[in-house]
Amino acid sequence: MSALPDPAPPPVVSLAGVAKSFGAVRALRGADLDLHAGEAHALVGENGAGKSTLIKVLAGLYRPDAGTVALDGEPVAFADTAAAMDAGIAVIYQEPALFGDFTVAENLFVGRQPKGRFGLIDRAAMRRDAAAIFARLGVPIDPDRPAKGLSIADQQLVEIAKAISRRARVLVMDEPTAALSGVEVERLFKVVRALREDGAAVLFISHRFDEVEALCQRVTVMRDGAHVSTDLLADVTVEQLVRRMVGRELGAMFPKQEVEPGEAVLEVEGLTREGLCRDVSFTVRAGEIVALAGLVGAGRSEVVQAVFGIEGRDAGRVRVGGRELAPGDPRAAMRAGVALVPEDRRQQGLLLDLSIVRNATITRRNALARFGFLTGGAERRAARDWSARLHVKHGGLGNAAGTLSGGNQQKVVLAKWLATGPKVLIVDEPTRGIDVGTKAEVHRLLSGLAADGVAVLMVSSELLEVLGMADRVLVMREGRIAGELSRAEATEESVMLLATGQEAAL
Amino acid sequence: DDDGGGGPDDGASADPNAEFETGLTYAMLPKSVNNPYFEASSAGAEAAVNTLGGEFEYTGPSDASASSQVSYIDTLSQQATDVLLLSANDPNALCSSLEQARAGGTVVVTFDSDVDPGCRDLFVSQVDSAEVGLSLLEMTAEQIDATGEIAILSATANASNQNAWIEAMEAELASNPSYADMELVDVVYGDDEDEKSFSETQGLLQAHPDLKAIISPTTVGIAAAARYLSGSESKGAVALTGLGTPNQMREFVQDGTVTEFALWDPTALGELAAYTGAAAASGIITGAEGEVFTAGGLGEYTVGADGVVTLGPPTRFNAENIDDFDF
Amino acid sequence: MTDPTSFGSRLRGAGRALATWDAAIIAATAVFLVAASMTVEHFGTARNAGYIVLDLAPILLLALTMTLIVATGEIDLSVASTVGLTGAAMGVMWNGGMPLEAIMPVAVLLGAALGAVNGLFVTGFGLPSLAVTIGTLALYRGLGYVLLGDTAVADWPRLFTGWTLGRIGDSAVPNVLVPLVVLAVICGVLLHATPVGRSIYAAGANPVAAAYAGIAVGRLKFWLYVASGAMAGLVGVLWTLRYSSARADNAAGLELTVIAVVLLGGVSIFGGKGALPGVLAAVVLLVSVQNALRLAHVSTEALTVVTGSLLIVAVLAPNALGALRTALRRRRTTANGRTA
Amino acid sequence: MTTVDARTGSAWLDLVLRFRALGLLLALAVLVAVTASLNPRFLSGQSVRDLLFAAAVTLLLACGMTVVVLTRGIDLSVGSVLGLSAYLTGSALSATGMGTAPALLLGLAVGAACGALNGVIIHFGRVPPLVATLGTLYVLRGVVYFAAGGSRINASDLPPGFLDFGSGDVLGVPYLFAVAMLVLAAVAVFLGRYRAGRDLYALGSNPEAARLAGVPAGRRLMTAYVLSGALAGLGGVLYAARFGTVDASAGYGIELDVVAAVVVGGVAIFGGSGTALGAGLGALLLTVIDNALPVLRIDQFWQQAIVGALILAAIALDRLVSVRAAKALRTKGSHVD
Ligand SMILES: Nc1ncnc2c1ncn2[C@@H]1O[C@H](COP(=O)(O)OP(=O)(O)OP(=O)(O)O)[C@@H](O)[C@H]1O
Ligand SMILES: Nc1ncnc2c1ncn2[C@@H]1O[C@H](COP(=O)(O)OP(=O)(O)OP(=O)(O)O)[C@@H](O)[C@H]1O
Ligand SMILES: [Mg+2]
Ligand SMILES: [Mg+2]
Repeated sequence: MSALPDPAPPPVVSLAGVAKSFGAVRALRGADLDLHAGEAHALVGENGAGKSTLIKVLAGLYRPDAGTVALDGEPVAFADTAAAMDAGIAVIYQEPALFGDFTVAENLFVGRQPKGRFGLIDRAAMRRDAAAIFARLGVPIDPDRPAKGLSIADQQLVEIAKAISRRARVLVMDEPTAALSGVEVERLFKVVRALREDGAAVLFISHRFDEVEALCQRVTVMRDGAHVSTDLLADVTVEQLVRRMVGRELGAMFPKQEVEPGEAVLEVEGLTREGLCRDVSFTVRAGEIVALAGLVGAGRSEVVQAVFGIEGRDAGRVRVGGRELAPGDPRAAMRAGVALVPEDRRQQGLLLDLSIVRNATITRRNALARFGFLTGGAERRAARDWSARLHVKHGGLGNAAGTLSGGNQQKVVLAKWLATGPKVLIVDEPTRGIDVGTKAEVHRLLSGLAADGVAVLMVSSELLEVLGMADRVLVMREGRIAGELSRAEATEESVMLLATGQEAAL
Repeated sequence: DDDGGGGPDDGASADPNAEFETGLTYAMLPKSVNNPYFEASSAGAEAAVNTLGGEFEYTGPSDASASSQVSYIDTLSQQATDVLLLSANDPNALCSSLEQARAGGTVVVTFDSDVDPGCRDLFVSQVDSAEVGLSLLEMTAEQIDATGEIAILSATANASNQNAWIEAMEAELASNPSYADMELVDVVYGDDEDEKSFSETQGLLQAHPDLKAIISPTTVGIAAAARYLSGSESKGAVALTGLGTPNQMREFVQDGTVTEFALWDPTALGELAAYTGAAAASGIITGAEGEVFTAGGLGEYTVGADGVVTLGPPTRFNAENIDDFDF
Repeated sequence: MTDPTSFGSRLRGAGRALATWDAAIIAATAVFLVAASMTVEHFGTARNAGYIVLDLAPILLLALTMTLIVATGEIDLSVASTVGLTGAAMGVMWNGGMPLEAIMPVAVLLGAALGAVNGLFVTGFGLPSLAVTIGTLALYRGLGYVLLGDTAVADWPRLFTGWTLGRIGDSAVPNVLVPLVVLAVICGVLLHATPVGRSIYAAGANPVAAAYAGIAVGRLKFWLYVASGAMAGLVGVLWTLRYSSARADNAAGLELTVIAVVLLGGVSIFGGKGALPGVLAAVVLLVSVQNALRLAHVSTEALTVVTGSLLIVAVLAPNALGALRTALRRRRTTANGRTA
Repeated sequence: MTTVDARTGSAWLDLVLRFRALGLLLALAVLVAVTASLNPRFLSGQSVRDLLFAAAVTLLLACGMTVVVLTRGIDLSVGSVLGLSAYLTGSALSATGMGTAPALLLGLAVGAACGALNGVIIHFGRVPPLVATLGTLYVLRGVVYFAAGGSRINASDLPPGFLDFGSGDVLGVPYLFAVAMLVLAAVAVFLGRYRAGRDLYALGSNPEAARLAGVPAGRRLMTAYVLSGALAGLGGVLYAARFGTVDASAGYGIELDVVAAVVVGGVAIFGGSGTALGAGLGALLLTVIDNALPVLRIDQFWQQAIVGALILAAIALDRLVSVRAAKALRTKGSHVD
């Protein structure tokens, strides 16, 4: 247990010896956590360590198999999420869960809409309140638009606004920044700091240690569903934390291999999608890693979706290996050797109800068939190989992909595309939600692929990743390429300058 | 078809003096169960079977479809039922099943709605088709002085009995000079559904502003049409006649919506069907034309051409006699 | 294969797949067949088995393609109307003097075309399939009436009508069992052992992710509707010949029975889940239960109630058992926790 | 994008989004105009009254169906519930001669009980709604068969006051239609302006998110199915009042008509979007189609085909409008500037 002297009042929230199993998977086996008023507390751990499960217990979503949850020192048993909310706990879950048919404003207030006369919902008040919260967060989302079609980052921002508007005593954030870039993160932190200073207890889960250090006072490390350590952040180094998380030393973070680029493999010319991106041109050569950087909503995902053909295009040409790709035809792109790891793993990447095997091999269903028939053996072998390579932590390859932890889901999505052996690999936020250990693994993989002559196009909101991995950086702003930086030119300042069009807001 | 009137024991001749056998099993298979009309027939048949000392079962599908009836016929033929009393949903679809049943020794008597004569032993007709058509026209003509537009509200478009009557009426209208001033302007189908018949009536009145009379030769249709008329402006102005049960129509005869309508007694029909089946199963008749048998209290009946036994002319119901009936 | 775990894991995989719904419904069907043979007179005879096969043939054939469609998360309510319309079209062609040998393939093609119309509305225009096929349910049935009106065409050649009711040689095996088995095997293999089958489940589980994986979801669904229509056309031919009656109202209302067996067979109406063996068992179960109840002189009312209850109980029972099991486990673990 | 552009785009968009029913209204107006121009009697008082009579029951059921479809459910048992309620209230009326108000309450109660049964099976038994209500469709119809057998309740068995309620009107509007309109208004306000109503949308839009947001799924689903059942029960009483005769087949097959009305009315079959007003218009449109075809002397055998074609046309039109709206939404962008 932690050797820290506890402050006088009892912790606002205290979890002790919490255990939770899903069938044979023991997600939690004795997890402890204390949250204090006015303190931001970081929770770190490998993918599948049980962080999300722990907060779902706290949120009243899961009933623990053993252990206690105490509020202000009093043991409680939440019957459902509503009970936890009533107790003043607000949660931003790892995966945004919005109501696509509601407006953004209504999404913020589901179940607690402001009431007017006769108990009728006061829609004007609702809109007003929503606009106020977005203004405070500095997020320019239109409260009247339906939530359907929001980018994953915008969705996450709406989730953040929702939680913050609850003015809760306990604010729990499960990787809220995974899809955000520096500017949004900084604004979010400003608001969270204000809440903390007003006496709220904050629990922050992240795989980005710079953020943890910027926001939190204390840090708890979890491994394999159990508590490992709790310290003041000032007392520990990142290396110590990582070692506790993964139980071993890590190699280099960005294991970039120097490769002499070959011929241009992917050529994009004048790509335009009405209202989303305009006149985007670039090339990616064999062995090269090109990063597409920019703020959230700059249109990077829109570009790569059009390149892959999952969306059509209004103008422009895409060539792979000199051959033109027909617009709006992902099958043609795949035949030409293009692979796209999409940004939203749950909507675009995974068949959540189907097994890990099916997910990992769906892109290779034809290649794995013998005489047109699939009997399952080849698929299982392929899935086993790839899940071993990417350290997917699972309870059985036959289990539904939806039962995996967030980071492990991301690995399955990576696996299903890497397995196709692409010539052009496009990755959109490839390490979103992936822990440090595996992140290094993914980077090594990308780097290795590039060394083997694959052309890699990487969309990433994580600046360090961009700077560490890219041979060239293309910066997008408002749907256009604002500029191109070589590996040598690319720094945090130069990228942000191009991305925002002004002196860095950092 | 040469064995059109073929009896249960082909080749054997009828013995008009034989006794009705006891201990036979009878099954009545209506178009669909849960239909008051067939319920009444079944009551008649059951009474007859009880008198004859047999065993009676009333069974059938809840939807009026031929394919469901086939399954029931197959079941009954496996159980080697002696007499099958059937009202068919389709003249042809049941044939192969009926053949199997007959091959197994079952006597097949259709009533109310026939199948192809080759597939059954006898058919107990409520009335002669032509006779129904004539009666309906006669009643209509009396009520509208044989002048003006008339329309027909039928049951389903496939019902063979309905179509036979409609044909008879059309032929009579074309050939009989005393009906020269009556014009048949429309035939619509209420599918024997209350609601559909109701809105079809409404449609008729709107489509034909000068309509003088509606003939609905189906119990569901006439009741729905009467219900519509009694609540509309056309009450009394448009005559309604057809085939209906007294219990359903009593209110509308009393409130003046309907002057006169007709029907045979479905109970008697069921009774006659049971006796016909018993006679055939006992060898009293074979189904050949001219054979005679006694149907209990109903009296003596003669087998007509194609093995048809006819119950008799329809009874007309009006304000004077309607209270004498309860079915 | 040198990998020792491969065979074992394959077996385990198969076991797991079967341990679920399919196994339960297959077991229930087997138990019912045995119990009914012992208790219901005439049930266990070859003759009765023949009747059961004849009765289930149209349901089973339509359920095959319906399973594929429901697995992609769509539905086709127009199948029974397609049966009616192809039957009516056969009648018109026959009256027009076409030989039956030519009529039959044309009827199947017509069915395919009707299916293509559904497919076009669903995939081309992106309309919800439930809505589209409610529309075509009315449209196709109505067109049947337009073609044949109130008449029936009944003078089909004995050779063909006899075949639909006949048996193979001297055996008790009905002729129709042959196309039944062949088509069931084709659909089963297609769904469970080909890339197309994988695409079907993927499209049902998450159409967006399926599209990202290079599956032409729209095209796939379109062809499934064509297949469903062609199957309905085939059933239209069989139905017409079996009852020697081409009528506009052939097979009216059969769509709900088909949907019922597909659901009873464990196919999720939301797509992505379900397997063909379960559906086959469900067809056999439903038809033989009805057959047994008829033989046992149970009234039509009860038959209706039993059909509905079967549907509910079949889904309810495993859920209830599962809930009970977790409740028991929870009690056990908390008890352990206390004693520890 | 200029501000002017954004504003006009947004105004147009708002109009379409808020009044998705506009297209339906237009279709309705065209249909009525065409029919009336070919046969003016279509707009006569009698004819309009008939239309309203015919629309009342479907309208009522469509309201209930909307509520469950919004939750990503469906209620296929409404026809059987209607039959059961019609038969039971009919029997009670003929046996006791009770007043109209108690009869309405009885029908509501019978329907609510059936709805509760559906709700329990669906929520607590975790049976998919389509399966559950397809099951109760059969079971409840079987119960009606048991109760009614081959008997029939005739108009002469029913109290005259009840029949007057069935055929009477106030200011030319039939009582039955007035009841349906009241229910429609109540359901529309409930769905649009009350938290519980919005929760139903939330459940249908994203069930998982609804759980996270603390929406009491059980209670809401029960409400939805009880409401749908109760309205079907009420529909049964109206049915008995309108037709005066009730037999075991009352309401047989009506569920597909109701689902068609709701879908034509723009309620998304996978939940989360649509309005009661739209569904009501859908019901009205289908009734007008049914009534106009005979009036137009369209051949009997063509009518069903035309109904089918019009359903397809209606949903395709609706789709066209919403696709254009979505496109406008995309160019409008998600960010305010
Ligand atoms: N509903 C579930 N069913 C089965 N297993 C589950 C379920 N939810 C979580 N698990 C398993 O529990 C373990 C812990 O998962 P959890 O989501 O808590 O991890 P995490 O620490 O949040 O990881 P990440 O950093 O990847 O988000 C994982 O092995 C996961 O597969
Ligand atoms: N289907 C859609 N409908 C409407 N707007 C959309 C849709 N998809 C994306 N957008 C909007 O288009 C803009 C560009 O989004 P895009 O996802 O390309 O941004 P990005 O640079 O990739 O950022 P992110 O990091 O959020 O993925 C965003 O404002 C987004 O909200
Ligand atoms: Mg997590
Ligand atoms: Mg993006």
